[in-house]
Amino acid sequence: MSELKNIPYYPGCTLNTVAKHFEDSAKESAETLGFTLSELEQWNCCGASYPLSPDNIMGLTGPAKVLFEASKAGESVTTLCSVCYNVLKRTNKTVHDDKEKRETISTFIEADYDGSLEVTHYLEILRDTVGFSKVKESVTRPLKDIKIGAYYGCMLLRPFEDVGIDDHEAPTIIEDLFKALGAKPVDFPNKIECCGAHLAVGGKEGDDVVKQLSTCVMRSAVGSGVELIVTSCPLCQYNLEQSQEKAVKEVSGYNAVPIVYFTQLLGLALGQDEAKLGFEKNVWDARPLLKEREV
Amino acid sequence: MSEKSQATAPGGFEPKITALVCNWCTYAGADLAGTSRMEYRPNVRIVKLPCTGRIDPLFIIKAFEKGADGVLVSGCHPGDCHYTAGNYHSRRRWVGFKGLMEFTGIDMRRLHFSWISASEAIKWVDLINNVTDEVKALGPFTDYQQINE
Amino acid sequence: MPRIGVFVCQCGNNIASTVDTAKVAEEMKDMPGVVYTADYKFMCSSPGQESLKETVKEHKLDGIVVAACSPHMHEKTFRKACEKAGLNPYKCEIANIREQCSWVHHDETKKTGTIKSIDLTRMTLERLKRNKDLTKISIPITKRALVIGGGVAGIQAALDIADGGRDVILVEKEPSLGGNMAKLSETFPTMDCSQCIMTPKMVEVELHDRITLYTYSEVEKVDGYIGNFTVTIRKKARFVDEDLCTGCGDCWNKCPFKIDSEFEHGLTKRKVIYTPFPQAVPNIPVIDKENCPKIQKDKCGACALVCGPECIDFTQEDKIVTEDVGAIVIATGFDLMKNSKFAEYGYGKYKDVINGLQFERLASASGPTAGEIQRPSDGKVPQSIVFIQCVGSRNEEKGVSYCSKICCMYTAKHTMLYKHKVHDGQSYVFYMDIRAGGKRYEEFTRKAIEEDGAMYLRGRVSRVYEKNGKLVVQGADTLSGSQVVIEADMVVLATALVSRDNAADLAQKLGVGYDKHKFFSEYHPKLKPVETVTGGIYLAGTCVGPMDIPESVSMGSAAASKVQALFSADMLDREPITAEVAEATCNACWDCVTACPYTAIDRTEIKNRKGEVVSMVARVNKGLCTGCGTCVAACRSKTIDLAGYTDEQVYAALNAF
Amino acid sequence: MKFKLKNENIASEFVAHIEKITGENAKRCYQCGNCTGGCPVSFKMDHGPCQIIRLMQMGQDEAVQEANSMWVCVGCMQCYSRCPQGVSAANIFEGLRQVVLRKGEDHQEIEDIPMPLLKGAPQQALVCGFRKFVS
Ligand SMILES: Cc1cc2nc3c(=O)[nH]c(=O)nc-3n(C[C@H](O)[C@H](O)[C@H](O)COP(=O)(O)OP(=O)(O)OC[C@H]3O[C@@H](n4cnc5c(N)ncnc54)[C@H](O)[C@@H]3O)c2cc1C
Ligand SMILES: Cc1cc2nc3c(=O)[nH]c(=O)nc-3n(C[C@H](O)[C@H](O)[C@H](O)COP(=O)(O)OP(=O)(O)OC[C@H]3O[C@@H](n4cnc5c(N)ncnc54)[C@H](O)[C@@H]3O)c2cc1C
Ligand code: SF4
Ligand code: SF4
Ligand code: SF4
Ligand code: SF4
Ligand code: SF4
Ligand code: SF4
Ligand code: SF4
Ligand code: SF4
Repeated sequence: MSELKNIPYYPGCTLNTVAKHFEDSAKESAETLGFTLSELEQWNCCGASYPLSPDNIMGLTGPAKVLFEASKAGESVTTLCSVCYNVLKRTNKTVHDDKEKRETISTFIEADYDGSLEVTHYLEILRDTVGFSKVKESVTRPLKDIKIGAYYGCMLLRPFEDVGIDDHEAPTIIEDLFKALGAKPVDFPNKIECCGAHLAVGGKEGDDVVKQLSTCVMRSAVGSGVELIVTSCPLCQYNLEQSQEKAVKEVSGYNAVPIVYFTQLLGLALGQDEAKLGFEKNVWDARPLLKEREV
Repeated sequence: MSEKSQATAPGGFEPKITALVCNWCTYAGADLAGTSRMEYRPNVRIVKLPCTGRIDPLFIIKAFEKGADGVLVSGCHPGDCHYTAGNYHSRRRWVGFKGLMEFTGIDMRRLHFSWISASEAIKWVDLINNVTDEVKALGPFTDYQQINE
Repeated sequence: MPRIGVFVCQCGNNIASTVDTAKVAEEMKDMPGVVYTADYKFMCSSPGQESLKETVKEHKLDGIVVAACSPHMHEKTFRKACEKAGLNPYKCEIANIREQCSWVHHDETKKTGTIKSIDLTRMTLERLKRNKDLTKISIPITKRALVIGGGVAGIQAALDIADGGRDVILVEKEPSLGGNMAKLSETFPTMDCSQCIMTPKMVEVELHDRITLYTYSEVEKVDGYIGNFTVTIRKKARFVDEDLCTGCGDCWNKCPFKIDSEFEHGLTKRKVIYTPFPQAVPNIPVIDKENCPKIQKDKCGACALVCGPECIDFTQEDKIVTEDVGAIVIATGFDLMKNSKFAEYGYGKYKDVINGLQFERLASASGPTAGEIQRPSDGKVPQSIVFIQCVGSRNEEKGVSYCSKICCMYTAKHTMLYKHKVHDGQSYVFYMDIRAGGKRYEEFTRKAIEEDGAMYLRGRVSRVYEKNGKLVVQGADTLSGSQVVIEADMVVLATALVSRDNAADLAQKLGVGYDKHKFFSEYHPKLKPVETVTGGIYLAGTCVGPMDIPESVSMGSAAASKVQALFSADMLDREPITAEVAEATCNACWDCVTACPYTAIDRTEIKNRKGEVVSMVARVNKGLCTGCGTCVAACRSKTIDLAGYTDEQVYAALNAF
Repeated sequence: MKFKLKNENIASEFVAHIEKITGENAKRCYQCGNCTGGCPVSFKMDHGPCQIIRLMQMGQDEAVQEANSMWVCVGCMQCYSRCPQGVSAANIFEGLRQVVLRKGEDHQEIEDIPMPLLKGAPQQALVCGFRKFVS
């Protein structure tokens, strides 16, 4: 771990704005673990969706440009947002495997990039580079068996052969992290189901769908005994937060639970000042629960 | 009778085609063409071998040397070999051999490799007709006979 | 100077209408070595054959060419005639002037056909001049058979061979005979109890005078060839003296340690010293070495203390035995695919998601619940069961591409067994197609639906998860175009049948082929379904591919009849078309050895009189050589040649064109 | 639904075009329904993913384009990740959207998005949504 100093980090469009507390808490936790997430000097939006029709080269130029910029900073680039991770990792693979596309993209972005970069999610850094056992050693405020529900959503997991952060049907990477932090992860069926994603802004059908899907996720979690949900994507976070608001209004007897970014609790467990971790920005505040458990 | 026999009536050039075929598939396929009373160009002479695996590239050279204007080699389809894998061996061998023949300047239109099963009489007929016509258009092959003389 | 006769057949008008046979005969007359020529109306007729024999004798011919129909037609006929006339049959060659000449060249002036016939006959003649006398190869046959695998297919083969009066060695890797069928409850389509029809057969094997049974044993090595195999068998240490043991069970009753039972697929436990199931044959326990503290660290030993006949021996070691056999039947059966590949169905995660064989055990009167259908998690009787078909089958992405063939049937059976045992229970079946091709099979699956009320849904299940103690099954019904969610008490996966994981290993030991799924390959899928390409080795049952009991048994019997046919003669005649090595020029490059598809060529040491090795040469094992000639083309020093198709013969034919 | 099935349907150029731009082969689909079974939003679709693919197999261009399914698909890749035949309905839906969007027909007017949503939603939702709905 000693060689870990600076890790090139791509924030993406949302982490600098709406999800600033996600980024801040991640950066803080990294510092505690002895390295720095250093933002790329130049970057643009990844497009927030990997183009699913292979003839859509334009959709690849955005993320390819990001990757090119990142390749100047080092041999790997890490992200916090699941969507950025998905888009960059898939684009990287395409550029690497498909010579023809690579050349076309090069002419568009006026830069040569061959796909040799390693795209990682911060969770992977914690698991593979730092090691969860090392994280565990650094914990100063264990999470006192709080029943955590790890919500993965889609982008962290699928398609498996391109993304492959963990088993796409039964992932445990977030649970494993939270075990190290002293929490008690609880499995719930909908942890790998979609929250409704961009349909939050989408068309005629959208809002309704998001509500249904996210409410399902929340109810599945709460029904399984989850006391607090962690996410790794601002869009998941947003959809779950919004839906819970509606669920509270519309479903009688529904008990709302806090929804936070995994990095916020990570920072806390590693002993950082609670005030720096942006808990006040979450719609569903975790602090009362934390206080009650004397974390 | 050492002189080249004429396959058909005098007039145009009639090429000599030698076919090296395996006993189990192509030979039986050629028999089937007969049983079905199909008709094809008379220029071909078959030499029966147990398996395409038995076919030594030198046989082909010998055939050309002895005045063949075209040679074709045919056996069971890959995977159907009566002897499990003989035709895989021959196929591998031919890949190298083809390169060699090309190198020595043989027009590859004179040498054909193909797979014909015992039921593919039509394929056999088409192959013979096509090869014969193609070689006929190319004219006599004399390079090797000269070497021989 | 050779004395050769050339006979040109008219075949009535079949040849004569487009070939001037008299001219062909005439042309041959002047060829060097030819002393007799004739053309004849029907060569293969009795008078034709008679005249051929007479001529051979009269003119003292030492070779003949028959220009007639394809050798595939009458080569045997004329060679036999030669033999009767005292001429070596391999001194007879056929020029194919019918199928490959008169029938395909319709020139009525006979010009084309005659010219080609002359060429073909001349080429054949030149080849014949180089033919050598050959004699059929005669190999003695050891009339004992080896059967590998003691499932229903292997048992059937062993009994049929033994009943036919031949000795059989049956090798089974598990401690007991029975295979997968021993685990089944009742069997489609007749619903008879599997144990009831299987156990008597197992006992019959054990008691048969002509069957030597090696259980807990595996074939380690196979040498030799058809009629003459030497098999090395490893008898794994049982730690129990088989001759002394009475099967009383005191030992396993006493043994304090429990392990998940393999036979019951983990639904219950067995002891460390155990027989896999109560009806095991032989009824002699084995000690599971890995889990026995006595063997691992010298603690316990309780079994030995209670065993009356003192048959327990913790120091026993594996034994190696060799057996000579003339034929081998492979009947090593199938396994179920590991369900862990399908995390979306939660097998292994949820106790009440089970596979088909586990359901068989739950439904079996001799199973862990004495035949009552109970959930493994809490022992409750399930009120609804979802059956999922094609798990792993027909799934190129995550499983196997083929259809497992029997799971449609056994799933229908399961729904019936369930209904018969739990009258108010409801079963749901997710299927893609119902494949019930077989006598009374379609009627059987219809009965499951119409009489026993199974709800069939046409679609795959996407996911299974647990919610409030129920298993939520989320799938589709493509016929109505809807998404379907069912809350069930239990889920049964009809998992793909796959080959044994050691199948490729065994195939290599035996020199037989296998496909990309590691199922053994038949010689010909339709016409030689129980033979392999290697002479003397036969196949039976599910080691070839998925099949049910009737088919496995038919194959067992068919393989047995092939063995019987092989054993019906004392010697085995083979065509003398084999490779031969001229040892003097062999430079031991082993190109031929690697080229031979039949591993018929050995690296042989040449020793001088003092017994010192002076050189190595290739030597062909005539028993294994099939005469493909691949080695000949591979040998750069032209040391190896193929009798009947020598280089000399082939060049002679080529030169004559 | 009732339609006459003609040779022209089977040889549909529209379907061929969708297959070309998506890299998918509709014929690979054997209608097992796994995609529809696992799709989180198939309940909202006029036709579930497997039915859309079935309609493509039968060259029913109009039915495919008229269905709301392509706009409802969230691209979660669940269909693809469990398809035994390796078919991606997600890709097909994207291809169908592309055909509409490349004609310049937007599915969503930006003005229709309520202000609080525009302000509150994470940028990525807007970016992604615009990509999927706006030409
Ligand atoms: C859930 C389920 C239900 C079924 N229900 C029915 C039914 O109702 N009706 C029906 O007709 N069919 C049914 N079948 C199919 C039936 O089980 C098979 O057709 C039959 O068991 C095949 O027998 P086998 O002898 O080929 O193979 P197996 O039964 O697998 O026997 C093979 C034997 O070989 C042994 N072996 C393996 N490798 C070696 C080795 N290297 N050396 C020595 N021994 C070895 C094994 O230990 C085993 O004993 C069902 C199958 C399943 C999975
Ligand atoms: C359209 C069609 C396509 C097929 N395609 C395939 C295929 O692609 N692959 C495949 O594996 N299978 C195929 N089959 C199946 C295949 O034809 C049969 O499995 C096979 O022919 C059965 O052979 P058999 O000897 O049992 O019966 P048959 O072929 O019917 O032979 C029975 C013989 O017995 C004679 N006979 C009847 N009664 C008497 C009597 N009283 N006394 C004396 N002789 C009698 C009959 O004249 C007949 O010659 C196909 C079948 C059909 C109908
Ligand atoms: S030997 Fe052949 S060609 Fe001659 S009569 Fe008999 S069938 Fe006809
Ligand atoms: S106690 Fe002895 S005799 Fe009885 S079963 Fe066990 S080993 Fe055999
Ligand atoms: S010695 Fe081993 S087998 Fe015997 S009783 Fe003890 S544990 Fe069981
Ligand atoms: S037999 Fe039926 S259940 Fe089994 S793989 Fe074939 S179709 Fe599927
Ligand atoms: S002829 Fe064929 S089988 Fe015989 S030794 Fe040569 S390669 Fe092997
Ligand atoms: S290829 Fe020829 S020289 Fe080489 S080992 Fe075989 S027989 Fe001997
Ligand atoms: S899962 Fe795949 S094969 Fe099955 S219906 Fe959907 S697209 Fe077709
Ligand atoms: S990608 Fe679209 S079609 Fe596929 S499962 Fe997700 S929402 Fe359904």
